[in-house]
Amino acid sequence: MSWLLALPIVVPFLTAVLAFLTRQSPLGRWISVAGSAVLLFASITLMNTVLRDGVIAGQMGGWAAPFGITLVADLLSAVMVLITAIVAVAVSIYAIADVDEGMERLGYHALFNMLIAGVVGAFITGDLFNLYVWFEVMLIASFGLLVLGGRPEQIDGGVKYVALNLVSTIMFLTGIGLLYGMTGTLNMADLATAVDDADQRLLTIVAVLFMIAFGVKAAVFPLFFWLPASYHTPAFSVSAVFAGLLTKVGVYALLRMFTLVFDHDTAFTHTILLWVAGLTMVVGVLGAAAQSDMRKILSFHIVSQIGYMILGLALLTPLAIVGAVFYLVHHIVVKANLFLIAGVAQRIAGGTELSRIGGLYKSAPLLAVLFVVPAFSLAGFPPLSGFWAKFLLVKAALDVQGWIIAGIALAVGLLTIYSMTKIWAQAFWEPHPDGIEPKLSSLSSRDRAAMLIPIAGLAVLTVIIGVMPEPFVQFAEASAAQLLDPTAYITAVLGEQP
Amino acid sequence: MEFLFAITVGVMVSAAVYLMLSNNLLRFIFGLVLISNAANLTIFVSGRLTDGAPPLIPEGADAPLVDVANALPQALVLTAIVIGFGLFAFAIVLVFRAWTTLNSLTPDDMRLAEPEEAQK
Amino acid sequence: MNSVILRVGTRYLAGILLVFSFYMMLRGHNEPGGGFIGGLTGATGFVLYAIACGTQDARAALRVLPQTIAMWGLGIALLAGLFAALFGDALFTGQWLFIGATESDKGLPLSTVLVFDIGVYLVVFGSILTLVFAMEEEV
Amino acid sequence: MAGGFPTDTRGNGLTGIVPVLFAGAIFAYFVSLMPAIAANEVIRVSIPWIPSLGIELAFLVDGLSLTFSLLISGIGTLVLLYSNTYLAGHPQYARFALFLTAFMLSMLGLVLADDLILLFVFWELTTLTSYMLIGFSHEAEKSRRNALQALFVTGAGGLAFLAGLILLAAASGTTSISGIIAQGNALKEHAMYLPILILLLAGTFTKSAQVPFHFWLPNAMAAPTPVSAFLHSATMVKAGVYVMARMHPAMSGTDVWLWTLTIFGAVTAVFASLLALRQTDLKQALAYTTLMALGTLTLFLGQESGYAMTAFATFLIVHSLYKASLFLVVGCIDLSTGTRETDHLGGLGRLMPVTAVAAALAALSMAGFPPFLGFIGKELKYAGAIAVASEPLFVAGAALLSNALMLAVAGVVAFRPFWQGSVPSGQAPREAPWQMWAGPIILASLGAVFGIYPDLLQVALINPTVISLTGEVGEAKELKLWAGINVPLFLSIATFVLGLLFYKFHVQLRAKLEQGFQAIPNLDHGWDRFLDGLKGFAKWQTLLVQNGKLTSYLFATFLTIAAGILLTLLYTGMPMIAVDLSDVEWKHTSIALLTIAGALLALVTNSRIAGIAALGVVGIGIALIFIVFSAPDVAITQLLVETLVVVLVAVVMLRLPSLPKAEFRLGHAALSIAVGASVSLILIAVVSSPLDLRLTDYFEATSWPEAYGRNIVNVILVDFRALDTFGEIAVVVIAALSAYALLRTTRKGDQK
Repeated sequence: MSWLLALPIVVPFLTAVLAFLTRQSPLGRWISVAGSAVLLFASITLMNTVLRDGVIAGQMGGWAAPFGITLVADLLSAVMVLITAIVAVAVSIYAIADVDEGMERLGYHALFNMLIAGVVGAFITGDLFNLYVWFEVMLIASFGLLVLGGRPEQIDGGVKYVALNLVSTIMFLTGIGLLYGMTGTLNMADLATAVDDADQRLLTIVAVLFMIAFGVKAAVFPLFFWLPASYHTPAFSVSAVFAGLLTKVGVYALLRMFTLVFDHDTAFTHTILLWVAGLTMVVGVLGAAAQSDMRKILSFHIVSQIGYMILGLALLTPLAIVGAVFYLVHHIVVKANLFLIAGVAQRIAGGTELSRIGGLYKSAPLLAVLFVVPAFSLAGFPPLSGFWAKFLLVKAALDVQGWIIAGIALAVGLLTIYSMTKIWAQAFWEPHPDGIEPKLSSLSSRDRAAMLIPIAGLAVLTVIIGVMPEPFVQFAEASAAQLLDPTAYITAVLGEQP
Repeated sequence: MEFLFAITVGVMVSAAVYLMLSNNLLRFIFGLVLISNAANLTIFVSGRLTDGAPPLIPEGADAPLVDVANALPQALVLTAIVIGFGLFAFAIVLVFRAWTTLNSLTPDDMRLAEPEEAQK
Repeated sequence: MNSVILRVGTRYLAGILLVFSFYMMLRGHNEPGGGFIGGLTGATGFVLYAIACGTQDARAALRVLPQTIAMWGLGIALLAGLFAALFGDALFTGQWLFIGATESDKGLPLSTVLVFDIGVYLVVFGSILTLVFAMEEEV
Repeated sequence: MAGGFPTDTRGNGLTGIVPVLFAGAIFAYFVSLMPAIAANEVIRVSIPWIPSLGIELAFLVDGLSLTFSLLISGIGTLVLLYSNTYLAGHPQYARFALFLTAFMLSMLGLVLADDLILLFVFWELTTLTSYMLIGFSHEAEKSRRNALQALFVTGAGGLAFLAGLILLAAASGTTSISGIIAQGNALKEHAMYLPILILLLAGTFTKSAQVPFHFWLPNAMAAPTPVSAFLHSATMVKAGVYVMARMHPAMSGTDVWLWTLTIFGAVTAVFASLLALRQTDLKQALAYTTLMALGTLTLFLGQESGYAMTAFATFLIVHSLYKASLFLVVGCIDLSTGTRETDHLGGLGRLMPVTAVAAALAALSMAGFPPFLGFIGKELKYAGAIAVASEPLFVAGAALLSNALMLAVAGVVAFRPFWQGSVPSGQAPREAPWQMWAGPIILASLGAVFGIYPDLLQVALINPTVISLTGEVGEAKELKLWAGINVPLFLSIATFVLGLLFYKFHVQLRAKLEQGFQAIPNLDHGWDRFLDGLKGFAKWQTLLVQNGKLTSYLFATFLTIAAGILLTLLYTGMPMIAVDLSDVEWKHTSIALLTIAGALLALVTNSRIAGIAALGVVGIGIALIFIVFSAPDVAITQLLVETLVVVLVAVVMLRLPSLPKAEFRLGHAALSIAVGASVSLILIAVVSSPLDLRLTDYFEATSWPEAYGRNIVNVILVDFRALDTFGEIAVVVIAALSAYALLRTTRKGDQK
């Protein structure tokens, strides 16, 4: 059982080591693809086991919780690991076409797999300090990937990204120290009960500290600046994996900590989250409306969409959490895909700045189809995945008479449509300003396959979630039930409590 | 005595924040070093302070014979120091790189990723 | 720095530091020390060497790329953790072999925990040198 | 397009034919359902879709949905046939046919859906597919703008609609539409009735282009003409009308329903008729008559009487037939002559006789002359209007005015180009190929056939539809050409007289209208201003929050931290704090002071060297704290790391410019102090209560017996928490690799 939990962390690390040692040859990229495939296999097995047996926990080093480090997977963790693996497979294939040999020699594949390892570790650990460690693994790997290539705007974006994320990291570390000082434990399941004995006033303050630290990671208002400052600068595979996964780790951490540990004064903490959710949605989507570069638009939309997920957490009803979980999964697939598509647009049309490209609809209809699916899913058009995600959250808000927040969520959806059609109208419909006709056939057949297969795969997934949402909704329901009643989680980690 | 060092932490954090806000990457680095140290010290102080009793088990004994210092925060701080060093090393190289590429150490003047004309 | 004496001196000093660093690592389980402190000490030796004789010489003396050493270290540390799988234990469960153990004495302990600490040593050693060499060469 | 008809009238091969056959088969299928529906049966199929949300893939065929389905698939078939020639050889015809077919299917799904959410799915699909169709000539700026406008306006309504549907489902406890209708008056008495109504109408009014949301519809003319024909006759704009009709049994009968629909409908009908007369472009004129029809249909739905319902059902069919027909005729004229301007057209009747006949038949139906179905529709309209108990004059007046204007427009569109004036020089019009006149002729003839034999329609469609609308059998009124000498007949006569007058003086009227409308704000320009305003606001806001300056970002972040902690403190009240200074020795104080001094020196210095030295002092101070408080491993590590830090800073610093003189900033200082003070305060509060040492106790007890190590800290690192340490060394490796990569790409970059 414990190996089932350990494997999703071990596999990408082993892949990273092997890919680094073979970085001078093309073997490295195939090792990366193979490693991602094994990770996918491991995470499917993990998911199956969690579906069958409920929450599972493994004590690393064989030391009983709460003394050693516990890895634990409930449905949320399992699905996050699974979706991470899916993105990893997609991006590692895409990288064959997107990442040049210079970047490979500098260890792109190693950094990429370490990033995946950090993300998976963050999703699967049941120990707060260990969560910090995985955050750092992820963070430092993202630093490296962000500036790999060394173009000046990457450095500029990198400075802002690094500076603000370091502040968040240090806040998180400080918070862990303080929480340990109050409870004497680091195990998250143990914390869930240990916080009851702590000074509740102090606990609320520390909760806010964690909220801010995770808020930076999740890129919520008013802490998101690093994201639009940097996400449009690195290689496309990198920004795809960032866009899909990194902020979600912050959302995951919020979701985990604010259902498991910090649920003592939800009237206060979750009201703050509600405000944050509303402001994040609005500010993010307006930010997107102001942009004219495909990747910048998409970056601001990440911010806006994070607001939806926080909304689910803030409302804290079963349906709202269902919506948040559904949104989380849907958004990773869709957003990573849109960045991958932007990469293709860059390659064949010569950029991502909307005023300088065009004509993709006419001469690259396949790409147009592949764009329409995630773009209109993001905008919440049925029957694509994003519609159900939004539907669940709006319904959850209306169910608790949250008229204003429901109105905001809907209006933001409209502005999302606006941005997506802006990309569509300018990059796809409008003729190319230089009169060229961008064609997919201008790519080598290897590059074409490497880029389009992952895009098509993710698009198919989006459609499947949209057309057959029932299993996903059921899953999200089960997952929300586990989050709202953490008894099973705590029992799995600590055993039966007296 | 935890009180004393809690105040020390506060002063370090204040100085660090001010330095980080100074719009100069070198001062930012100074602030970063200070605030990392402050965070480590926070963990250490949170685990309570014990003077003169390292958490070692003497030969022949199965457990420490006296009340020794709390070992767990020490291990955490050790990990945090090393991680902090890793982050710092990258940050200083990045600052160096920013200087050689952008020829500036004032981050507010770095407008390549978010150019001003695009926002007008 | 063209002083021959300095160069010869540093060479010896580096050797001593290297030996001392192993000692620091090995004693770590029972007394202050350990892989990290050991690795840092060992790296310091080579840093001095590089400062005195140039990174070219230091790289030559090292024979292997420092980042490769670091990555091997990570691999070794991981394998130390994976070793437990052979015995059906969880990741990073310590596996011990006591050579010549008697009733009163546990003998010479060999363990995956030690292997792990060696991994830590190599990572720290390799990483610091990667960083310092590159900085020396660029700056 | 000005080059006349396509020379190759075979169309687009299989790509052209298959969709026609497909749509035809669907039409045939719905025809086969007619006997059952005529016998007042209701066919319902449902399979579970999302059981956990109670959403089903449920479809229902009754009078209302069958009427719509027949119109959609029938007109769809003819439009596809027409398009195949109209766009023969167009390089993107496959996409066109795909979108048009998808649009048709979405529309069918919409009218057949018996589940609120399923209905919304199709609702949005019609929005999406129509967006693709309106923007079909995508290389023209205008097409893109108008497509976006349609999408945005109907999309905005659609979101309100969604909220309404969610509330409706919550209020009824089911998403099944037939289930909701079966609940009778329950909905009208529900506390949420009014919000639900407003939200639903927001959706239907935008989709059905009621004033003041009407401006997108004439712009949707940017689509190729067959698309306009389809959009305006049976689909898209009728979707809103359909939903109001569908919800009629459950929601009508209240005052707000009555007045909202009546007023919006009447205003739209009159306003649109006036606008229609003003147009000189045939397509635009027709577009505004669509608005008039939609207004009229909405007006009827406001009522409850059997007359109004029968009139609704009849006019729905009448309008679809003549509107599709006329649009297709306009397409023929356009291709044939290269223009759609009334002033540049004339004398086409002899050159395009078949088209002219089709146009005439359709126009007569539109104008409401006997023996056309339009006449019956108009009679029923007046009968329905008079049946309105509350304000018959208002409703009948609005109907009279709009009908008369309609007659005039029918003349302008379908009479004048064919039978007045002569062909202007430079045009060489000829008859359209059969694929293009077949549709108009068939549709226009049906208007005459049903007019002469109204019973055909009565039994098959009108009666079942009225049952759907009222929920009761036997409410439908009889369709007949001659209803005796009664008020509607007089009104009809008045309509003819007034209408002919309007037609005769339409050129003069147009000029007057032109002046009149100058005074009314143009919502189409308003749209541009709205969009500009939105962009401007977005830019302003983004410039405010995302200004590209790291210092602002950091300031905001730290401000959030300080405000977050301090405001929370206000909310919670001060936590318990115990200050115990009894065990402080002078060495503790001096180490603390040393560290503080180092930090302050780093703060104030303008010298790089002093800064590095200050960091060194802080590092040593911290190391001393670790030594004094029994942490030898940490102390050694701290010293080694601190040395490296100082070395790295020093190495890099040599290459960097010296520090600028520090400027004092009060705001920064206040914020810094606030952050520092809050951290201190929390830390003091944390250490004020005793620490639970269970973990440490366990480590002390098991470190040697079970993990064979005497240095507890090291045992924790390599055994108890080995996974942390593994992650930690991974960070070190990655940091080294990343820094290395960063330095190496520098060199590569510099070489360029």
